[in-house]
Amino acid sequence: MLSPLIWFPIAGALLMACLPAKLNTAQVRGVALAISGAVVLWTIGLFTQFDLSLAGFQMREFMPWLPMLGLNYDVAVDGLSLMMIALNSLLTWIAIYSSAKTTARPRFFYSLILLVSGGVAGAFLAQNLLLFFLLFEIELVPFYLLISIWGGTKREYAATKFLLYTAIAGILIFAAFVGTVWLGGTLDFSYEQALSAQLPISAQVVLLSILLVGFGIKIPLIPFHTWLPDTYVSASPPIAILLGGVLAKLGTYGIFRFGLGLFPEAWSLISPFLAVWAAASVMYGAITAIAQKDIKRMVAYSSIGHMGYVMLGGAAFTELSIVGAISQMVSHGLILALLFHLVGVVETKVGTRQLDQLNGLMNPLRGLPMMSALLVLSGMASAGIPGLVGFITEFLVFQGSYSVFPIQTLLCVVGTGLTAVYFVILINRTCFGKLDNERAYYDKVTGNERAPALVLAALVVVLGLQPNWLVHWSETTSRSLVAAVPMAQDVRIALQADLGRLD
Amino acid sequence: MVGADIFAPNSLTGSLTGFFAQTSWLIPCYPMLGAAFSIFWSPALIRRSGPRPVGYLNLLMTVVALTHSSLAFVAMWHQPPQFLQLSWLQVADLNLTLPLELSALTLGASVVVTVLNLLVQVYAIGYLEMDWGWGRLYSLLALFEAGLTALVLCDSLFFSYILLEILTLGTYLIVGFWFNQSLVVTGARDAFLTKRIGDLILLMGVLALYPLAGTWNFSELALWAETVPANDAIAPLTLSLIGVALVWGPVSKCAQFPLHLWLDEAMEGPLPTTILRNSVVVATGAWVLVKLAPVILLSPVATGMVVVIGSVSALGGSLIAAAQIDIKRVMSYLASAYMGLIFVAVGSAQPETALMLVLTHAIATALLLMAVGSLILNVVTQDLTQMGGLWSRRPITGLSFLVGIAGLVALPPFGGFWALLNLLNDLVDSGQWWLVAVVMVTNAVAGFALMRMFGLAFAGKVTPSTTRAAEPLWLMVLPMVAMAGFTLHLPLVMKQAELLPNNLSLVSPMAIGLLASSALGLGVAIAFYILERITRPEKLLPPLLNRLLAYDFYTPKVYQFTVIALVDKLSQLTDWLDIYVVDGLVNLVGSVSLFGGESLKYINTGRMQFYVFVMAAVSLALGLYMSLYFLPKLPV
Amino acid sequence: MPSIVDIAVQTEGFSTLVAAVQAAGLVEVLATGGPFTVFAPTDDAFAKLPPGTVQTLVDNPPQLARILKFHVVAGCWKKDDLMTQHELNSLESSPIPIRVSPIFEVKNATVLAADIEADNGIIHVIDNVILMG
Amino acid sequence: MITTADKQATTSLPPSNHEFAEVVHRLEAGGSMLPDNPENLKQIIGIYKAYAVPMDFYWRDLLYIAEHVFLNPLPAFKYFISEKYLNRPNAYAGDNADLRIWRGEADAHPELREFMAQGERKRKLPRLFHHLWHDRVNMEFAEACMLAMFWHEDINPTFNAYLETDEYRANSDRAIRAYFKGNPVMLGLYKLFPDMFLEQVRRLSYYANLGLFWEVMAPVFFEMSDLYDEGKMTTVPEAMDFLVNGIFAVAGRPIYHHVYIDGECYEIIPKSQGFTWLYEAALPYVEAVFYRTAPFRGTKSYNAQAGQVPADQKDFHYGILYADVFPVGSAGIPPTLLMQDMLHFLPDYLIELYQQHGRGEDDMLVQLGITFQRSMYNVTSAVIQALRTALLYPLDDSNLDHLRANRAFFEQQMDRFKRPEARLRDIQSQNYR
Repeated sequence: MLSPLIWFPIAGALLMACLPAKLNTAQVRGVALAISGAVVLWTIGLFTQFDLSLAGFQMREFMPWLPMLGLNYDVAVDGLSLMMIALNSLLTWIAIYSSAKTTARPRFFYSLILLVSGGVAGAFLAQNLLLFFLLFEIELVPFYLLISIWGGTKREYAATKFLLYTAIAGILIFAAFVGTVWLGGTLDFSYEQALSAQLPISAQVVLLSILLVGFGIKIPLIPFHTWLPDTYVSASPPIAILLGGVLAKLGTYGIFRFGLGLFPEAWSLISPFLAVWAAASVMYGAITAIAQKDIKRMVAYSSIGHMGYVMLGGAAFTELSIVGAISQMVSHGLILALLFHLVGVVETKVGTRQLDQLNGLMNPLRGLPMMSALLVLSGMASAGIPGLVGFITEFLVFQGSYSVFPIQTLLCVVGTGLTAVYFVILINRTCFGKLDNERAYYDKVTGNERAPALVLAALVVVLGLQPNWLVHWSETTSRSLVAAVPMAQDVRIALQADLGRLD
Repeated sequence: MVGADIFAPNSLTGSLTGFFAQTSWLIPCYPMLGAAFSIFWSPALIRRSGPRPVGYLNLLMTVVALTHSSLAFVAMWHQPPQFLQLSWLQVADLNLTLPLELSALTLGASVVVTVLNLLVQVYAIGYLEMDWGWGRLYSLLALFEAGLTALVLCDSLFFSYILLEILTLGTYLIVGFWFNQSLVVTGARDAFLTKRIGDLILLMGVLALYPLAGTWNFSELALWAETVPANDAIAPLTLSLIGVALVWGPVSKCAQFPLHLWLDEAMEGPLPTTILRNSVVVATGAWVLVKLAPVILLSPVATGMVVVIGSVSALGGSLIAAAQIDIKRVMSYLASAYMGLIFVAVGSAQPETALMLVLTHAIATALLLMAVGSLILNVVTQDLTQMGGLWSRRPITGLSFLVGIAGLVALPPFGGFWALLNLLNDLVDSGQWWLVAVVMVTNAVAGFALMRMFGLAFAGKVTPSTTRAAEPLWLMVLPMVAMAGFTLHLPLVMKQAELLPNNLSLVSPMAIGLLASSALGLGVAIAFYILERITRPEKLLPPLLNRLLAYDFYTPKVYQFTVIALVDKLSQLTDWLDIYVVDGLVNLVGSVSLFGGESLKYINTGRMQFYVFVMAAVSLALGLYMSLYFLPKLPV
Repeated sequence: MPSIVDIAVQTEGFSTLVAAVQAAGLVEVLATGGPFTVFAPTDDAFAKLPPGTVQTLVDNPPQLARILKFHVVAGCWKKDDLMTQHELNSLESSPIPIRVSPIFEVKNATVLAADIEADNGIIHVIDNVILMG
Repeated sequence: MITTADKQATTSLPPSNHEFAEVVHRLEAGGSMLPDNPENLKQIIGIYKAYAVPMDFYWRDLLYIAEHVFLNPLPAFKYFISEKYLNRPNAYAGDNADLRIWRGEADAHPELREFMAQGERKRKLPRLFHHLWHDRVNMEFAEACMLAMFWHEDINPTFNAYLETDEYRANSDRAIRAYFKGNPVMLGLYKLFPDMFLEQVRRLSYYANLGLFWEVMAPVFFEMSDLYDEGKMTTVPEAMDFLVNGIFAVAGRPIYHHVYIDGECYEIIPKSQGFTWLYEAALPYVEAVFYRTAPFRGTKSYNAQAGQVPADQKDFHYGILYADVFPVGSAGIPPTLLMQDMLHFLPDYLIELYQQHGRGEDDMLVQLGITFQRSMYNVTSAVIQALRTALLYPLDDSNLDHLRANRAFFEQQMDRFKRPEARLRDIQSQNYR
């Protein structure tokens, strides 16, 4: 049931690579769409098979690979993975759909995207630390190419920056994994082995910290975020969608799965740091976004802020906050993808992303009315207006975290206020105002540009009105995650003992 | 009590009308349906025909909603409130079910809302007959109708918050209706952000309240509030903080100082929406405040704040209104003023009186604004100084105007009088004399402002703008006249609804004092602007004071130099930090390139290793920092 | 001495004017009333007007009368009397600008023959039909 | 016959150094403000035709309202014009016209009848349905033009003066009493507030005024369209000259207001008042509608403190010559109603033209709006030339002072287009679509 999610896209990628060269971009794009479409359908099938009552992993698939290294092909899914898989499959399809029909070197482009999609899916399913790490690293190079070949201005710079940051992140994560296994005294990298490993808390803390920095770069959390604006802005819209919608989630997923999952005691110990860190990210991202003049950059910074909510939910690790955080990953993925797509359309039509040049796009005949309407919708969703998916997920995080970290939570609430500020700036300058008679001869928006936006918008609204369909999948998983984490004070006692033993 | 016999003979309940009560949750759905269908008339979809069908469709839906709420109202008349539960979201330990309170009060409120919507939508057909944006306008009007009816029916703080937020978005969109116009754009922005600030502070209160009270249902909150003083488990500070937080939502909704400016700017929106906004939408804040009164009254700090903010808004609002030359802005500041009085009522523990004021104010304001609209539509200006001498040719509008004034200012036997008298009596009983003064003065100044507006428009000399002025289209006159009818009959309705306490009498000192204050305000204005015996007050007042009032105490400037400046500068700062410091620290090379402005290639330069080194170092540093405490004791 | 109308009728080249005056029913006034100063457009002047102009006017006497009244001023105004005058008020009530030097002009018309005396007024012959505004 | 087009501007005047010197010289050469090229000609003639069809409804309905609906307090059906008025012979078309300008028939234009019967849905449905479906002529626009003429009180002095006379008061009094005969309520109201009713009648007089004005313009435009189709109208100046001649031909047409109450005619403004088409209708119309009107609420704030709307009516410049057409179709942009009306009746060659530019079908309203702007600059040119003919001197006048006077007149007219929002600059280029 699971392997196809990984191998079908990768096989598809190979297929794309050896498509006859005479096919034009549109046709190649069509093939890619078909493949990713199939993956989406398969994912839906997966949902039908998923057993909500099971707390642990299900549909496990195991195959020995390099046992001596403790590396095995070992995949399984739980509520957390399921959500991430769904996001990955959907956004891959969206990204391909939103890619221009005129993309240069299409076969290469689409095969890379499919490759990435498969790799990421694998990472989300991996039950083996080494396997996860490999798949995590796999997507690095394709993305480097996707950015540096099809990107916009300053793409080499951005691509390299992305490459280096992710590489560093990889190194740290690898270090942490090895450390865990090594201190655990085995050579088995399998997840449950790591789970069962009894590490002294101090060691846990160190490993967790390294892990946090590693994934923190990926998410990114401040101050490791500076690769993000450059990368997101330079990347073409579909790539930006994948980067922001899916790749960033690898970071939070990793933190939840390996940080919270493997080092619960340490987690409960340093969670106050995390909460502060999260709140700082939220505020920082929001405030910096306000100053941006380039709408794509603005959206990029908004992403930093929103990942902060996820971290807050994780830090609080109440059942509610974890469910909220997981749902927030999904909703942020959907909304960000929608925003990047719309920004992309605006840029192709109007030819600029500068706030001071954009205006009046809401005008029904000479503007981009539907895109503007959806821009308003997505902006408001991101700003957490009720009735849209952004609100309920953020609210669950807040409600879940407030009892644990009231101050940080309230700071994040302020963050949503600031989010509203910059999105209103964006909407006012872009959609409202009068058209510039010199420039307002824009092409009309094609159905191909509309469709993905409409799909995402529909999801944003439907899941906003009926959040049950979003939150229930991860409920049991969150419960078990939280159950594993002891109360902070117990940990401190244990810690004293542990340290005492050392003296 | 004749009314009781006419309404809801008990035999009926449980039967057909009972069914209507049970299905009251449908009431907000009708307008939403209309709004949804409006999409089919969006300019992108219709090319060959016009958008008007949207208007008729939504009108129909409003009629349906009105009929349903009236039937339900009849069913619930003299019945104990019933509660419906609609489960929405159940996750982890959180169970969000939407409780609806079905009572004569809530259903009566929804009848008022739907009636106003009906009239406004008819009015809009006339007022916006030249407009092509009907699709957006009517769907948004429907959204407001749905939101308002849902709000009055819903019995949960959490869902009220949700509805308020949605209405905030609605305000943004409906004020931004004429988005091609610059002031509209800024007005929409400020309205949205101001209301959002309030919403979020309210949200903080909502978050904080739940762990303590364990519920968001107003009715249960009221019960909880009674038990609180008994157990001193909760620190008064916490209660005060929560109370204060809960108050700020209503403060922004009701355009109270210091969050009042948005209402002024929202006047850029089309007038029919203004009617709705000033009469009922701002009142949503008051409604929620009333519902929250038990919780807020727990904390003297919060209560005090309510009273102070209310008084300041009442006095300041009415004074500013008296100095405006823009006819719509007179109304906007009067709305703030009357909401202020409502705040005072809540703060002095008179929720019933507050609701009564909400009702009388809504009806009278709606009428006044309809009259204003019928004026400005064909004198082609909102500038009072360019109007005059309209009475003989615009008597219907003029009369409606006068009726509106009578309904708003305390003039017996009209609604406003009884509401204010109620308020005063309680204030006197509780010996809060300075509040008595506030109410009296506000009433007098408001009377002055209104009569001044009337005088400037209808009395005096004919101006070029008013040389040619005929009553407008019947589609505007008709709702206006109907509204005037309501205003005139409101006292009877109130009597029938037993809103008027029996102890009210006209000979009590308070009644006379109140009457005197109205007479004073109106009289002075008449002397100034209708008889024109005395030179205009703006000549008598010191110019500074005059400007201070005319420009709303320069609140825009104040905002500019405080909040806005702060956020702006802060964002500039962080942006700078982000580019030059953070990025610079984390990668010096990057910073070099950003200073240099041109992009650079790391590959095949020696910088690469150095760059990696810096990266690693920083990451390590943070890792160390986070595990500093444990590092020395590592078991390795 | 003949009246304004008589002169117009007797003189060559005023047939259109005469017809118009009759159509407008102003004969009586111009024959007996007065004294008037009449700026009399020649037939050529009327001919200069685009086709249909005169026809429509003739079909609508009141309107025609109004145009004609614009050519008539109360009182006797000889060229010499007009030296100091910059404009005269016509019977139609709108003013007629007058210039005497270098050449005798009435609005945008030039006077072909000035100071033709009638017993109830003065006639100045002009080469354009003058119009209000 | 005035044919200014083939005349040469005399070279004895030094070139003008006005901002719009080029245009001034063109006018002096007997040209139009709109550059003369085949595409402009095609555009303006096509739009004249598309404009004339709804105009044929406008004038009939305006007169129907002024003469029959009169003071109906609930005129819900004022746009449901009676068959009688659809058949009412246009005074300038048909066999027994006072002056036959259009060779076509005198009753309602066939395309108009078809549209009224079937609408754009191309289905024979009850009139009420078409009305509610907004598949109809936007009569509101015509009324807005009327209101513009009505409200700008300084542009029609003679006519307005008469509206204040006792004679007018007496005339309307008779009509009002007759109309409300046996209706004590309204008669009572009339007793209480006579001025309210009187003001309504004044507005109705303007209904009649505008109706009579447009009754002329419709056949003029139809004839131009026919001439173009027959290849007899080949340049923009020719089109302008045709308008100039038209203006003169009907200048003397009486402007009046009659009301018909159960068969009897009440002359509120009798023809004998001598009000003429040129002075009491055409010129005020051009001033009120082309130049002034009132700011669209979607583009200007009425906030008194913002001061975006000038205090003096003379400073109003929001007419079609100044309007920004790009936002057409969105909220608060009244011209959309007219553009929509013309959209139904575009000749094929214009549709073809619009398909080739911009978004084709999607922004046709804007494209035809800009065409309309061009065409109205041509009409305004005709008015300017007509005034020049009436009040000043021939273009080929030998007297230099006369030419100077002409130049001064033209330049003074152009001064009104110096305002930044004026579109005279834009229409000089074909890229403005």
